Amino acid sequence: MIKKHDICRVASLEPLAKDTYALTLKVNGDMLKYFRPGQFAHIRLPHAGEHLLRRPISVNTIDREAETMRFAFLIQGEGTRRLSQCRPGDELDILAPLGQGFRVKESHQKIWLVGGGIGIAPLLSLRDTVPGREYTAFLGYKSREYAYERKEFEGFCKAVHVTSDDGSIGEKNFVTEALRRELEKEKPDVILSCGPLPMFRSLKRVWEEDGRDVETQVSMEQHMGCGTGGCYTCTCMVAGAMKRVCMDGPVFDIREVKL
Amino acid sequence: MIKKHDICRVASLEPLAKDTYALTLKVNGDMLKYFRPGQFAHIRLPHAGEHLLRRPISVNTIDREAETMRFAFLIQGEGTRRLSQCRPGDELDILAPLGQGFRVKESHQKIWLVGGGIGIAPLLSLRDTVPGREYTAFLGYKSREYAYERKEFEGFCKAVHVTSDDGSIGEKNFVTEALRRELEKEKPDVILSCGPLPMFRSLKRVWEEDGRDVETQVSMEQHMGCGTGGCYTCTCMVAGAMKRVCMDGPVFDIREVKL
Amino acid sequence: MADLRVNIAGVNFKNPVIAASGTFAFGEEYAAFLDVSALGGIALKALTPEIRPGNPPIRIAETPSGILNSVGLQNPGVDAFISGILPRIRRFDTVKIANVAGRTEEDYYTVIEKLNDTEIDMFELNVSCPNVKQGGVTFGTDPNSMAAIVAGAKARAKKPLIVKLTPNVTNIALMAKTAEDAGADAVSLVNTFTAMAINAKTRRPVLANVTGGLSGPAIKPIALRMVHEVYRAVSIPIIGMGGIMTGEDAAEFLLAGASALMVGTATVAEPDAMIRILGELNKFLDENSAATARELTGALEY
Amino acid sequence: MADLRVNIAGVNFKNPVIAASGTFAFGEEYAAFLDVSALGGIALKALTPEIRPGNPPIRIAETPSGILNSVGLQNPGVDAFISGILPRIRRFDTVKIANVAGRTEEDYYTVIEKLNDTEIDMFELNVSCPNVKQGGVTFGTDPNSMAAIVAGAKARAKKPLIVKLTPNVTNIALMAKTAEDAGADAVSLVNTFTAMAINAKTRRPVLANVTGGLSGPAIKPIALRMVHEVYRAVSIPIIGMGGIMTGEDAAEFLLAGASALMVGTATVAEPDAMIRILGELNKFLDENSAATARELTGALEY
Ligand SMILES: Cc1cc2nc3c(=O)[nH]c(=O)nc-3n(C[C@H](O)[C@H](O)[C@H](O)COP(=O)(O)OP(=O)(O)OC[C@H]3O[C@@H](n4cnc5c(N)ncnc54)[C@H](O)[C@@H]3O)c2cc1C
Ligand SMILES: Cc1cc2nc3c(=O)[nH]c(=O)nc-3n(C[C@H](O)[C@H](O)[C@H](O)COP(=O)(O)OP(=O)(O)OC[C@H]3O[C@@H](n4cnc5c(N)ncnc54)[C@H](O)[C@@H]3O)c2cc1C
Ligand SMILES: Cc1cc2nc3c(=O)[nH]c(=O)nc-3n(C[C@H](O)[C@H](O)[C@H](O)COP(=O)(O)O)c2cc1C
Ligand SMILES: Cc1cc2nc3c(=O)[nH]c(=O)nc-3n(C[C@H](O)[C@H](O)[C@H](O)COP(=O)(O)O)c2cc1C
Ligand code: FES
Ligand code: FES
Repeated sequence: MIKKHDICRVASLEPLAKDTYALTLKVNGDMLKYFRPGQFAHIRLPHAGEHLLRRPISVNTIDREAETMRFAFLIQGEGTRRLSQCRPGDELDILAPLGQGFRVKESHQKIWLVGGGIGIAPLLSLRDTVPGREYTAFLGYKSREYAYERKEFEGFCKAVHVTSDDGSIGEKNFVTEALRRELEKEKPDVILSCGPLPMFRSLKRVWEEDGRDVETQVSMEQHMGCGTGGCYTCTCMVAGAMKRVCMDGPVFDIREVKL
Repeated sequence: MIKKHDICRVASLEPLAKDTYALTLKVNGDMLKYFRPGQFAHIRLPHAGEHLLRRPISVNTIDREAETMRFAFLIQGEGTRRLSQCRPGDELDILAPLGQGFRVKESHQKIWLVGGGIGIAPLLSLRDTVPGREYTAFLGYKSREYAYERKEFEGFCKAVHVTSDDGSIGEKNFVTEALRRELEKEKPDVILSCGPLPMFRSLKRVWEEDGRDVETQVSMEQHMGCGTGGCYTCTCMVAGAMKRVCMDGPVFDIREVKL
Repeated sequence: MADLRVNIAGVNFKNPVIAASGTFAFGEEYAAFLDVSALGGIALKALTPEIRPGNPPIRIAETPSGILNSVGLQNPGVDAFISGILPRIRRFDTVKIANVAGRTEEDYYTVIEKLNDTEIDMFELNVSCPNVKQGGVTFGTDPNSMAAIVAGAKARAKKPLIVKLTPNVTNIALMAKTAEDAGADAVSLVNTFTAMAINAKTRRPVLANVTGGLSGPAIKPIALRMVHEVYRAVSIPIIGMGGIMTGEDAAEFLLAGASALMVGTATVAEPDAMIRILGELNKFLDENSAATARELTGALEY
Repeated sequence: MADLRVNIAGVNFKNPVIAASGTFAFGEEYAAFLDVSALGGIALKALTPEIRPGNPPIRIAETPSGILNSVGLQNPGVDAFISGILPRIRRFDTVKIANVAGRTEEDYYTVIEKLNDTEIDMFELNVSCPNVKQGGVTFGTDPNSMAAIVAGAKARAKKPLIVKLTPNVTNIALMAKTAEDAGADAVSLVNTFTAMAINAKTRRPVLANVTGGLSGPAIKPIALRMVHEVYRAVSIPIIGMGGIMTGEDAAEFLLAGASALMVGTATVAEPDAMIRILGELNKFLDENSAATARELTGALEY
């Protein structure tokens, strides 16, 4: 049996931007061996006490040599607040890697990454797992204070388009409008995207209008129980059937998933 | 309003004996000002989470100058286990001092202290609060490994009689039998006692047979809710009425309390 | 600073936070920890015609996010209350609610009649205590008994009558409607859930009484659902409770349909919890642009 | 190493730990986390005659020491189960219990009849799901409907019939006795408590379905009390559940009267929880000099 459930030690916790943190865990080899970009970990809270549910957090980067997994997260409520208080040496109970992740094929040479807010985080894992492709990134931030990891994308992408809601970093625009502009010029082999639902709805419009032939994969969020396919609480409608985000997703084809 | 509810910082936590720890808290002046021996603190667990109830722990020693209160406790379950993991600098939410404590009068010049197991702890607070009396201590331990604070009693008592269940420290005897032997020789002005219920039952027999005229006060334990007199869950029968251990006690007269 | 005032059955409360019966004794003990007059009201410990010793200890147990109690209505009796305690708690400037209990219908009526001409502001008919073998809870689980005792109490009461409902029923909306139809001026819910804790090592129940009443955050989701159901079934005001520990919990009960709140277990855990909850509720209203606590009542959108 | 074997209605279980319906899907998903054949049994996800999409999301919420779910019986339908899933889970050497659900009595009978000649070992009649608007829970709250559907199911079932009871009733002992008298071979309890969570800031229920079912340690004290009450009322075996997270919790349910246990929420929190619980139960029995799990059943002293 692959060891997907383990107690992992916190290697570091650093602030990345306003309310945004990077958590690095020392993990076991099994967790990295079959890891695919877009997969997530299901993290039990420290001193969980009355909090029974884990919190799903996408893998941000991995380091197979150092045997670490890094997560980037935004404080939303009690769970992410507690994670932001971890200290090196603390132990966390995690399930990883979970889900199917992005389905990157040989034919996907020109890959466009479209991320919004904390949804940018999982896209960085492409760098560590699928090197040697031609990447372009579209990163949408709320504002400069919330911007994180832009440098990392610049490190492996041919071009990085940054937008923000208030223009305090990059151009003042929706990230999907920046995408539209580039789609009008050329088409990638695949678009991989992660972000909030309203962004996906805009993305779908842009895709319908300017990218119908481009395979587009979106990574969905849903409130989760088990994370392992057992409880059927994390569903979304995909091609007319209720699918589990944790097991059948979180990545679905934009043509099939109901947004 | 006297500040009886406060967040206090852990000054130190040291092992005293097997499963037995001393916890020293830095407390506010109000908590010490009106402190009487035999009173207790009601301690919220660290990371209390699903644990709603505080744990009552008697005050072991106080230091008015350093503004500290010390507690000695034995690991019984989850609550005391967590307290044993406190580290200096941690914060604890406490209510103190609670209860009536021992009623020491001017006429009580010759005071005999009778303690069993972890019940020995509150008796040491007499040293810090009612100095200048003639003290004799009877300390009953389970065995040498569980023995703690004997030295401290030797420091302020005229005589210290130590017993243990297995004879590994002091004489192999019930502490109440050591008391009986001394009572046959002389009588104190008052006996102050704390220990488990079976010890109190023996104490009562000894008192009936050899000490009927000696005022004897016993400090009772009961499972508690509020600790502040509001919930009436901590009762014991005293002189035919249901009294609250937290507020009317924990110390009661051996003539009145139903053991 | 939102307007926190509420009115229940004609009685004005300076705010909606009321001490739940049985967790605040008669209020006196708490003067050392908080300004009792800052509370909306206090529901006093249950009163019966005669002195009652209650159940034997152990009477309390800790459960995950909850507590079990089996106090069993220990109280000094209504006469001793009137002569000994009431004069001392007169000084608290807050709504005083007498929690009325007993074994028989007559017991309830006796307590009400004795308190009718005192400065007690309201009655809370405790037909829901799970810790007494006879009486009490049966009135609260059977619609016919409920109708009879509420009508009887209403006919005698010279103050507004709140009926406190038990959650240990199949259909709490039906029980609330029954109370309303029989003349209740308000309902309060929930009382505790009958439950038990077992010490596996000793193979014995933790409580001497075997079963007790479960309260605290553990039951909050069920209590919220019940308040919501009752809100849709009756038009008299609802006092909601069950695991309120924070101002946000309080807001949830208002949204579900409560006009005021009672706080029990939180006080057991932290003597001055109600003052903290009041502050948090105030802050919550301000931050969520609500000018009054009243406007939250039943404002759940769905 | 205590003897963990138990027998329920003639079916042998290698140990008393059974996956609770709806929390372990059809078992397959868990092969990555534990040896499914090490479990006493698995209660499969509820099956209805037709495919059902279930309720819209959000379907889960966290509450203090509990969780709320409103899955609403999503399942592929009994035919797709028989042809597609059953052949794949054949390999698990453990007792397979089909959880039978539906809107009408006929729905239940259809599912039973279709499964009668498969390798399913037992039926669990789910008359207690709080997440479906019609059917389901009404059978479980009304004694007459309960008697009718249990008798009907029993007449058709070729395998032992467990009836799963809802805790949302005034008198669960009465419902258990009704099931026993109508022919049930065993009862399992408790299903979830109807409950709700509110997001005070958005003023909306957290669950799209408004209400959901509460499970987990929060309800353990009520579940234990109910198992204890049912144990005194019936003579058929009881499968106990509600918040079992540790081996000691499991022992408490046995002492209260259960012959076997189901574990749901613990698996949601930790996929391999049942294996841990089994180990802890074994250790508990050894340390407390019990040679068998069976001898704990109903051994509460009081
Ligand atoms: C597959 C997946 C990957 C994710 N990756 C990341 C990531 O890399 N970085 C990041 O910051 N966030 C990520 N999220 C969102 C993250 O899980 C939530 O922000 C987090 O669970 C909120 O928990 P909380 O206790 O802080 O907030 P609260 O709002 O207090 O949470 C209450 C409950 O709601 C659930 N919940 C609330 N918001 C969400 C949400 N958006 N999605 C799922 N459950 C939610 C929580 O899990 C919890 O059970 C991801 C979500 C999913 C489903
Ligand atoms: C007035 C008073 C003074 C005390 N002073 C001391 C002291 O100085 N040192 C010390 O070691 N212990 C003392 N105790 C006992 C101490 O409170 C318990 O050992 C402790 O509460 C056990 O908690 P736990 O979580 O470790 O054990 P668990 O057994 O897991 O506790 C479960 C529950 O039972 C309650 N409980 C269990 N045993 C007792 C008990 N004996 N008395 C009251 N409640 C209990 C706990 O508070 C908790 O609510 C005192 C008790 C009282 C009433
Ligand atoms: C220790 C204790 C004693 C109680 N005594 C009474 C009582 O005498 N009368 C009554 O109506 N309710 C009594 N209750 C129930 C509470 O008033 C309240 O209904 C219940 O605890 C739920 O609220 P909570 O979760 O805020 O505690 C008691 C509760 C506790 C915890
Ligand atoms: C996500 C989820 C889905 C459930 N689905 C079902 C179901 O389909 N059929 C059923 O009889 N019970 C269902 N239940 C109830 C459980 O089987 C069990 O009765 C309940 O959760 C109490 O046990 P627990 O506290 O161990 O979870 C479900 C529970 C959960 C948490
Ligand atoms: S979270 Fe349980 S099936 Fe997805
Ligand atoms: S513990 Fe509440 S009255 Fe004593």
